[in-house]
Amino acid sequence: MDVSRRTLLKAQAAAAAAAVAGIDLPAAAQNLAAGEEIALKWSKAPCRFCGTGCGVMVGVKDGRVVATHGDMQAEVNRGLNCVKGYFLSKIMYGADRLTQPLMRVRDGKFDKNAELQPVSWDQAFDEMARQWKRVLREKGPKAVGMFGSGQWTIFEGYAATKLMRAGFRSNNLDPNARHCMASAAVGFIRTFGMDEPMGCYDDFEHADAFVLWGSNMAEMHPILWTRVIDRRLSAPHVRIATLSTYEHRTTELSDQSLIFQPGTDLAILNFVANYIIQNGAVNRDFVDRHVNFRVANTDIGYGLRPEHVLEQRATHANEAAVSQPSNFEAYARMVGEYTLDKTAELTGVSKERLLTLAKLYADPKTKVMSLWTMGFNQHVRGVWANHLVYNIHLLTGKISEPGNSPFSLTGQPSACGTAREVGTFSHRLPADMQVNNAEHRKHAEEIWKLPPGLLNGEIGYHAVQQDRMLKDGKLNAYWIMCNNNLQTAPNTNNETYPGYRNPANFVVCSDPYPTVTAMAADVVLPTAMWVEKEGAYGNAERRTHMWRQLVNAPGEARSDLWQLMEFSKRFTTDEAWAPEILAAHPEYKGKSLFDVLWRNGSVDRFGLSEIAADHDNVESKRFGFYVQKGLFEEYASFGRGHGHDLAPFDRYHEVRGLRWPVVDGKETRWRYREGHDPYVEKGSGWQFYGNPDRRAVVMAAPYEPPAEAPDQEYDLWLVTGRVLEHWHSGSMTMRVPELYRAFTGAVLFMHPDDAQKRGLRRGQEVRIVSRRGEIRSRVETRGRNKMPPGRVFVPFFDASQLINKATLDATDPISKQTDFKKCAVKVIGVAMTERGAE
Amino acid sequence: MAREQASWSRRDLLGGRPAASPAAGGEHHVSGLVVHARPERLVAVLASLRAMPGLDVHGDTPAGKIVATLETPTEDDVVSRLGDIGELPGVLSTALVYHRFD
Amino acid sequence: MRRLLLSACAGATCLVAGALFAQEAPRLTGPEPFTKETPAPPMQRQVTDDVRRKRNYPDQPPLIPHAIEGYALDLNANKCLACHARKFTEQSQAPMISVTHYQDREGNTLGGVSPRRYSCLACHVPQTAAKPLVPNTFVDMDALVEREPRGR
Amino acid sequence: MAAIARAWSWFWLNPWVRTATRPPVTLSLAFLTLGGFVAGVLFWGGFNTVLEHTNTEAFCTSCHEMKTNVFEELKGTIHYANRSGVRATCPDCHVPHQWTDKIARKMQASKEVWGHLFGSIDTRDKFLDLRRHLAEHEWARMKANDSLECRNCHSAQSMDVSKQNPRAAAAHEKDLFTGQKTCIDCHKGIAHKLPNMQGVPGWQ
Repeated sequence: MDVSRRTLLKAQAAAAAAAVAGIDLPAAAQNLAAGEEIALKWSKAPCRFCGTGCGVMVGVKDGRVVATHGDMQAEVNRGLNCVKGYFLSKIMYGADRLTQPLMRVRDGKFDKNAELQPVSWDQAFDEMARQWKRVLREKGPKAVGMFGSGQWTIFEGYAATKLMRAGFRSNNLDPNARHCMASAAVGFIRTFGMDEPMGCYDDFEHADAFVLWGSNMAEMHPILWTRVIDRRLSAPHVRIATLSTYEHRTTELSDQSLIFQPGTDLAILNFVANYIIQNGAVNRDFVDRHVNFRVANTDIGYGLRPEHVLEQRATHANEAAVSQPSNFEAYARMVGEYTLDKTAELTGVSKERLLTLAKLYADPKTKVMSLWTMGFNQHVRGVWANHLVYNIHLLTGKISEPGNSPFSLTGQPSACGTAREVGTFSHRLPADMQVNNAEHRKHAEEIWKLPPGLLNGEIGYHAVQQDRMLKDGKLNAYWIMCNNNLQTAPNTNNETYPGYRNPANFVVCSDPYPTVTAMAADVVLPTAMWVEKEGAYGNAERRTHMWRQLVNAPGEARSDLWQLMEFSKRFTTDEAWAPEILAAHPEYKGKSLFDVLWRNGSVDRFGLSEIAADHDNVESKRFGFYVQKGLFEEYASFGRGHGHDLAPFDRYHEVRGLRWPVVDGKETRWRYREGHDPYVEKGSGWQFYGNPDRRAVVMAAPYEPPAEAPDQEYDLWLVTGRVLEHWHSGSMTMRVPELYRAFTGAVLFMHPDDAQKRGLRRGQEVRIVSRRGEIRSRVETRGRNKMPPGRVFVPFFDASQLINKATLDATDPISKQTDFKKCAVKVIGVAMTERGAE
Repeated sequence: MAREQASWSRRDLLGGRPAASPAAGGEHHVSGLVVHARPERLVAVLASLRAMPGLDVHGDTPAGKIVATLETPTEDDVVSRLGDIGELPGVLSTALVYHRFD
Repeated sequence: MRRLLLSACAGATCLVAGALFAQEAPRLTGPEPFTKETPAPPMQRQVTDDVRRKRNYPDQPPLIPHAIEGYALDLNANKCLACHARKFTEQSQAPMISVTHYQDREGNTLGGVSPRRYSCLACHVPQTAAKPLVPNTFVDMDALVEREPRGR
Repeated sequence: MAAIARAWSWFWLNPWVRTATRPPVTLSLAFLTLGGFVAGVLFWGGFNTVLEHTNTEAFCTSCHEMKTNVFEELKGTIHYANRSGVRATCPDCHVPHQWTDKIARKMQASKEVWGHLFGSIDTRDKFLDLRRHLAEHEWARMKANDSLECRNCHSAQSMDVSKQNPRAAAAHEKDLFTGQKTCIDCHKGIAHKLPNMQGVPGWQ
């Protein structure tokens, strides 16, 4: 090894160690003999991908990210990243990064049927403002909308919710998190009166058993999985049970897998509850003191369009969320129907495995952590599934203490921090408040320093409804930010694409890359991503973490925050607000939305001097004040003192995140539990203080069948999902050569017997056809997913195989979250159909 | 290990780096360490560390955190040296945060 | 080659490149128009040449240059460790897993591979021979130090 | 006791039995010899037909235990589907081709019938519990016969190491061609999943 290389490596080693230890090395030591040119500047940031929230260290040199590694100080991952995280350095450098706004222009003017052309920011914003004003004038706030993201920073989500609800007076704001964990969020609110898990990742090191209800953690949350496996292999008594509709990498590493008929997990959940009751394992003291019983309305439909026969037939399609008070005896009778025999027959799971599972929960000495993601949430009875797992934990009192933890995992980096806590759903305000609650709106108007009565009390369109309303011409000015909905929404051929191309609509898409969605939009805005801006995310364990701007975005790309605030300059209150509000409060007349929303004395109260000296901040320099700090502190005032306490802004730049509520500078690891949660009174043991009587809810709900099931013609269950190497629609990971080569394209995972029956073999091209649409793919009979006969799996990351053309837009009728895991398809060899056509 | 052919970039070839590549058994391991010592024993620990072959101290804090690099010919040496450091009186923990070999 | 691509993609030309690639890469931008049916590209062959690939930066996990199809990685057996664990490397002549893998969450060095590192495939992945859909303009630190073009 | 005596006399007094045990009085010696030969051919042919029938995958997988466990696992492997379409069926790997070995293996296999009748692995979990034991049997058998069934298709003499990837070529040169090791020493778990490998040489 030559001397300079050796010196370089030593310098890197020392710098990495110094970054971990939090030591500023003297320049001479840091650079050793080789001089300044090899010194990297290391800064912390959370990973850009999933909801795990791993910490990474980002190495910057000459304005470019040149290296990343797992942050040893981050409690979440302690130095580990998954393969996606290790390649974060390359996600910003795809050669087709968008660097200029694009608009469909012909002869210098906007034309929906023209091709996308480069334009200036002013041209793009002028046309957008013209269209927004026209729609507001002609149709009012109900006709403008925005589809946001659980990948927005907290600041961006908060700015969006203010701009939409207060600026445009519209609640047609929903995040793509609706597709992702709406069922979990609704389940939390209905059970505990407050959103998000009571436990935290520390439960991994305390649990004796892990039960995974529809979560392929080994691929989708690889770093949390390392903590599960660490625990399993370090303590021989620990057991992992995984429930799924097919076998995958997680079932391989589980002590037992329970492969059930799609949708019948509800029956298994009720069977476990029944077993607990029948075998005297109910913690009567806990139940008597901390639990209320309710019974849910049944036969609640499938969230399809109201004219659909399944909705017409359902008795409670319009009262899906309604429930009635009940009692233990009635609940025990209801779950009593789920006997071992009946459950085994309905689900296809062997009796011995059902019993082994039930015993894990029933044994008072076994601390159980239940984990779930999309298997539960993307489910036409997703809210019920969430309820039923809480039922088990509440019956046994296995909740809110180290290792006893029902834990909902999230898929996006800030599904919790931005979509849920900030309240970017069509029915929510910050800190779990609701738009249809007059008190809550009043509170928000006070904090936002806005005239009383300004906020709209009508719940807006949720994600799937937005697509339907675009198609029907009722939603006409639409901004898609930080997501790729045309690739990820259900039934896109019939329900999403027609709305984007509807001549009555004007559709804007903000994205760093030319995605499927961007290519179908009328205006495309180039967006700064990840460490090209200062940001904050909230992960699945209530951990809020922040990062600073480390590099500049390429060309004219600007962050979503910059775009939202800049766009607000183009509107005055007279153009956006109702005349009677301005008449009653003339002091707001003639002001720009920028002034009333951000120059309100609270968002703009921190000066540029507070920005860290060695970091740039494009947004703050543009607007003249420390934008992120102002937004954060105003937002934090919603939750402080109400169980959602956040620490002061600056502290988050010092630490590797903190789990809220942060009271007296201390984070909370287990909520609702005396001794851990400062909001719980002494002597009470547990208090579920989100509900007025401080009790949690056990909700009785039965098994009900999925919206669509295989029949003679469409004879296979289609399950869609992700793979480890790609994240969501692949717009970042498909541009990293190593990740692209690791999983090069989508395939149809299928049982070899199913392939044989159709005259197919591995690698052959097939059509996957549903009643709604079809795509072409290739047969995979091996590999990581082992499908039982009758079920197939297709990942959705590949834009050349848009499997969501085939999926069904059925949702949970309560949470409005789509079921991407269950619809019926048939599979035909392409060679055969082409021969047949000749 | 001689069988394993490292992949050389064009730049490496131009720079003549393969000529300087390790001969059989000539690996070179560079590790970055954070050693946490009791603050009151810091001086003694630093002295012991500096006496170790291949070990360079790059910085320390009054709280007892020490940044060091370690150069060794084999991977086993890294492990055994980490063990040695852990045995030093006054050392609370040793963390390997960086490891690279050519 | 990369140098050429870098300068080609510098500044505003990136946009042109973007539009160009967009047409050739339905895997990134989807079919044009959206409703058009596109044939499924053939499945790609795995790289199995056993040649180590250069890392983009020191902390990048090495890629797997050989086939791993059918390799057990479950609670019963871990085929990766059967060659790459320290005690088997003499026999297998495979690269030994890094010593960072012998530490637990707290950074204590263990006598064997840490259980948290058991899921090898979470970080180490095999590769196909597919050509990247678009070039990636990432520049590694060696290149920067040697004063190569800076890109945009 | 009396019941046994009664059954005994009933048997011997049965007219069919009496005819069958009486020496022939009207048949020629030639007929008897020839007839014996023909009967022998028929019997032998029948025996072999049945034996060959038991040597098909269809027969093996007619048992639920084989079908849902080991055969299901085989389907995901290269020995079931591959480039050229040449595939291995159960008996290719698990039944010796030599007659004496084959009969010996079949005698052993009667234990599997016993297991089937008494349900010793009639659920997945029971099978998994016994898997190490079952696998060790096969490993021992293949180790003892120098991986005979592997070699029926994969002859070491016919290997072209230049067509193998470097890793495989090096291992074959070092261990296989020198007779140090036999196929099964390294290639365990290639057609079915592995049992718990704790303590098996060469495994963590």
